[in-house]
Amino acid sequence: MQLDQLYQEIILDHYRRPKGKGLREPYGAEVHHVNPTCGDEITLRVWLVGGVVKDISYDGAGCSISQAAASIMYELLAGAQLSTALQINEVFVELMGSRGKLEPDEDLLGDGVAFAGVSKYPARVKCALLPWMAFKDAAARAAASDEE
Amino acid sequence: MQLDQLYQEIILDHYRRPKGKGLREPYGAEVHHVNPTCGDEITLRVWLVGGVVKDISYDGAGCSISQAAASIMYELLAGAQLSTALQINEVFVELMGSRGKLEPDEDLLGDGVAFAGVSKYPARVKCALLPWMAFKDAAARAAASDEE
Amino acid sequence: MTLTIPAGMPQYDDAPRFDVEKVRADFPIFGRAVNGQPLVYLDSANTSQKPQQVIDALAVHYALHNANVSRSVHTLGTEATEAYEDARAKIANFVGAPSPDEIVFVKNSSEAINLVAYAFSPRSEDDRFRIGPGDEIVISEMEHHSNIVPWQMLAERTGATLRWFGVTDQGRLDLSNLDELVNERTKIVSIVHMSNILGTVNATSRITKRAHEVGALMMLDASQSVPHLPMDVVAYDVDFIAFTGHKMLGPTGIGCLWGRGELLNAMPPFLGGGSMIETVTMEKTTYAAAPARFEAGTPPIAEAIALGAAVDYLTNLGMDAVLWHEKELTAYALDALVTVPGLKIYGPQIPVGRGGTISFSLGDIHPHDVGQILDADGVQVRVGHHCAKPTCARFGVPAMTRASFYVYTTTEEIDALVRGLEKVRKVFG
Amino acid sequence: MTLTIPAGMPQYDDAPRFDVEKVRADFPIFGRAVNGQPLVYLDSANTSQKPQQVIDALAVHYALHNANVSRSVHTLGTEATEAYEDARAKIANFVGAPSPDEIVFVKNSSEAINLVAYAFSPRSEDDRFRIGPGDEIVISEMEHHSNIVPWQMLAERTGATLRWFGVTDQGRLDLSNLDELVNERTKIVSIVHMSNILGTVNATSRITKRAHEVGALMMLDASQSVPHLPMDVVAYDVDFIAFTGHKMLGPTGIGCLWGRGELLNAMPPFLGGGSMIETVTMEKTTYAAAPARFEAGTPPIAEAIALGAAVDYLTNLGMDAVLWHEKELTAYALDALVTVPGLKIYGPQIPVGRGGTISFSLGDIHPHDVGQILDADGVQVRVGHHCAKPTCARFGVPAMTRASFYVYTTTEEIDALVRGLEKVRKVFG
Ligand SMILES: Cc1ncc(COP(=O)(O)O)c(C=O)c1O
Ligand SMILES: Cc1ncc(COP(=O)(O)O)c(C=O)c1O
Repeated sequence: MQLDQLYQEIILDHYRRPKGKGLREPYGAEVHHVNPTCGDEITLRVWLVGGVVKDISYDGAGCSISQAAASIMYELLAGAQLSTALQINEVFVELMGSRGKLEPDEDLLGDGVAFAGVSKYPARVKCALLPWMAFKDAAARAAASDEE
Repeated sequence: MQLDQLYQEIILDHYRRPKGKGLREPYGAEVHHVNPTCGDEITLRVWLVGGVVKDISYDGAGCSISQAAASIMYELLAGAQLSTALQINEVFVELMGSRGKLEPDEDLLGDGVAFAGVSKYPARVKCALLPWMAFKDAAARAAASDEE
Repeated sequence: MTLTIPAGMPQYDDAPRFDVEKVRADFPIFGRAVNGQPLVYLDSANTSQKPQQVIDALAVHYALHNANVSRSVHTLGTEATEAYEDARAKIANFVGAPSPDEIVFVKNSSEAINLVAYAFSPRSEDDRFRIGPGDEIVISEMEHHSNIVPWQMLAERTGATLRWFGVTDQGRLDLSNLDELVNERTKIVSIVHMSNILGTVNATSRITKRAHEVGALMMLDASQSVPHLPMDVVAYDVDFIAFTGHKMLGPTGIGCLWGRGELLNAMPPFLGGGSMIETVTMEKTTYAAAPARFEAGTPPIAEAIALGAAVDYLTNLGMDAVLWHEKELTAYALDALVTVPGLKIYGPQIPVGRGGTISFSLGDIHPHDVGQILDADGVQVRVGHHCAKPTCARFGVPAMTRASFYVYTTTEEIDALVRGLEKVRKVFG
Repeated sequence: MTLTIPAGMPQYDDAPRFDVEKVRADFPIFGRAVNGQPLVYLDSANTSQKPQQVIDALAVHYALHNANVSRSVHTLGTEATEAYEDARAKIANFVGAPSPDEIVFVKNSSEAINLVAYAFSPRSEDDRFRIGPGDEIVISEMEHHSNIVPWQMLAERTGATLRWFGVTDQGRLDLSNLDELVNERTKIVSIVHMSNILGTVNATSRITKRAHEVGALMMLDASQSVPHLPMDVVAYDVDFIAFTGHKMLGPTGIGCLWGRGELLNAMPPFLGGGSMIETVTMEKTTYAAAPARFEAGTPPIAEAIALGAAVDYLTNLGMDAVLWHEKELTAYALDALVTVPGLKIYGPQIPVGRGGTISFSLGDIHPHDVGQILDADGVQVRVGHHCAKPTCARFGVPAMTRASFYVYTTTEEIDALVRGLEKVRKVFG
């Protein structure tokens, strides 16, 4: 196993200095997701205004991979159009299912390309997906109440 | 496998011309026993008077081994003292558990010695024991109401 | 009787085939003798023999990849988890399940049926699983005990009524009262797909249609059909099927429940424990989605992987070829058995709408005695009530003798059976 | 800390021993590498590795003696039935059961516990198993989910109340409120014998005494103790124990419930189906005596036989020797782990009243990350909640890292763990 494929510098940086962490107001929807096999948890809030992701705020307990995934997700999706955010979400999920066989799209994923290595470790894919799945869920709920 | 150890002439004779078969009155207790693995059944009645087994009558569906066992049992136990009958019963049960390693007591068991061969076939031991177990059960119940 | 097929229908030569001698070479047990005779194994409806490929799958797993699943980040655990989930996907594919998540690993068919029966209760939040006095459960008179007792127990627990289809003299389901039997009060219909005693393969579409018409669920006990014919749960349009590893070249200790995903996720958990939870506090537990919800504790890991290998083996042969192989054997055997004086077959007498499982009596000779004499010649048949006492009762006998075939069975083995039966007649005639 | 034993007590040199290198040679998996490193398997509390003897028992059974049990008169069926029942007798003997009929084969520990939980109902004819609102069930805060969820489900079904012992800071059961907690309303007390997360071996006699005093039944979840120490159900004076094959050198797909014969026969059936019946009509079924009553359908035949081989293997080593081997390893590991800066052990810190299962945290580093770095060096530990979320919650952490030992574990492997932890600190420090 090449550990450095998994624990790339980018990932460790985001883990040590997570972006956007902490629960903030206002928000349109809050969700709580759990990884039942390891017990990791995330609480995540999404604030949508007129189809724009105004804020994503989150807190929880998790390993370096899930923490870094949340931080990178915040960087990529906060401030984006919801449709773009969901598209990036989809591309990220696809990357995580690729078992290291997909060339990641740096334009779309930014620092997220560092996760290409994670996709080779099936046991860790769920860690990386935890915040992204929570976002998808929260965004759908927030969209339902986004009035504009 | 030596089939002729299992299907000795004595056994086949008793099977073809069973002694004492049919349900008769009077009787002190009636029991119904089943071999759950193969579905064989026996209904058996015991008539006890003053500690003597006056009659054993029986009917049921079963293979040659269980039918012959009932017939031989009738010959040996009907008319005997209950205590003797139970003693013979015990010796027969012991023989059936012997896996062919016991020299059977001809004085006590009469034609029953033919069953030494059956004890080598674990799957058939239950067949041979069906009527003997039914007798033990019925005798205990009949004894409870044997007023003398 | 010989099997003639009208022109225009697929002929035997068009049928997919495999080389039975090559198949037999994969099964180490055929190298052994029984009572000094070559083994003639005619008891596959009871349990099948195992090819070396399946035995090796077990041995290799334990020797090189053994670990618990779904719980570890370590390499062994990851290997074991992937192999376990790959097996689930293979098996899903084998029965045409739309998603691997619709396959629940259980210990045998019996557990699968019990799992569904225990999902019904008076407290159910989902109307489809709410049951009580006045509600009805429908089975048939040709069921294996494993598709009778769980429903009797459910009826007893809840006050619901158990009802059943009768069986015709030809050994077919009597559907004449279908519309009355399956009605607005019916909650579930659970029917054997292929009878383990009569060999009948039941045509299910009328029953399924009627069940769904009245809003009842439809389950097939496919323990005897999944091993022997191509199964497609979507085409059959049923809600649940149960099947069992050991009858389809796989190991003991594993069976499967397939259920429509939406239904499985509407069902309450059955066994509680590790791996079926989402989160646990001392006060309250929330449950994982199916299939995990129904897989409490350490599952049959090696068994699932080996069942995957068995499914590979069958897929390689082709289930169409398996079906044809057994159809030919059945036609041959029916022809051969009627030549034995005093022999009476229970169940369909023609090789149509039936599988390669034939039960019979031989005059008044008790099946135990038949089986014993055959065993002396190495011929292994099952005798007794075959866990289907009501079917025996329907035909007025306490027990039957049964010969059953599988991918490795040959016509020579059927000849050996017929020769053995002649010997039985001599000893007991 | 080193283990010192007062003079007059048995000294280490008196202790029964075995040659761990010879033991390792029996386990083929130690021939493989993980990530280019020798395999260091420290996850035996999750599942144990298997000796060649057990793998061979499976392979030989399938290759030569495979048949269904209890149903055939044929030779293969007789061989399989005898091997299956012999295994039951061996296992009964291994735990000191007075009769083989007191061993019920199930699929894992979880099923065994559920089986007992489902025996309780408001409809029970036997007072001991009748339960409803006002009645109480007692467990503890250090249980595996498999000894929590079945009782929560029972409480929910019946309106009974679930109560539990707390856990002290040292990771021991808090018995200070024993007399209040276990009282006239208590129907059953079910307690883990050895914790799979803290390693604690619970002293059970005070609890058992109190349970019986108030007329409650007493069950031990012995999943982690039967593999690691001599068990005698009569000496422990309990009513039920549950244990599981895969943690004691045996295969997956099999576990055992031991229960007092009289109790088992007072319990209603759980799963309905073939082989658990006495007689069946469509209207009514009567049930066989235990253990058959609880073994519906085809049981894990090969698995039982292989578990018998595992028990032979352990008996050959001697369970006293197994206990001492693990005591020495535990003492060594506790000494070694406290040298790692930032490492905190959960559970007893001394090698007394505990087994060879040690859970810990390493500063703020998440167990997932600890496990991953260790895996890169071939060291396999478990990380997560260990199916004991309430215990994690009790100690204020969502997850722990756990190393656990067995008969094949060496002190060199513990050294490899400690080296690996240094590396973890470097990457995440
Ligand atoms: C203490 C304890 N109880 C119960 C279980 C459940 O055993 P199984 O997974 O074999 O059902 C385990 C292991 O997973 C355990 O460690
Ligand atoms: C038709 C049918 N249903 C159910 C079963 C039960 O399967 P198992 O014994 O694997 O639970 C069997 C076989 O025994 C069967 O033939």
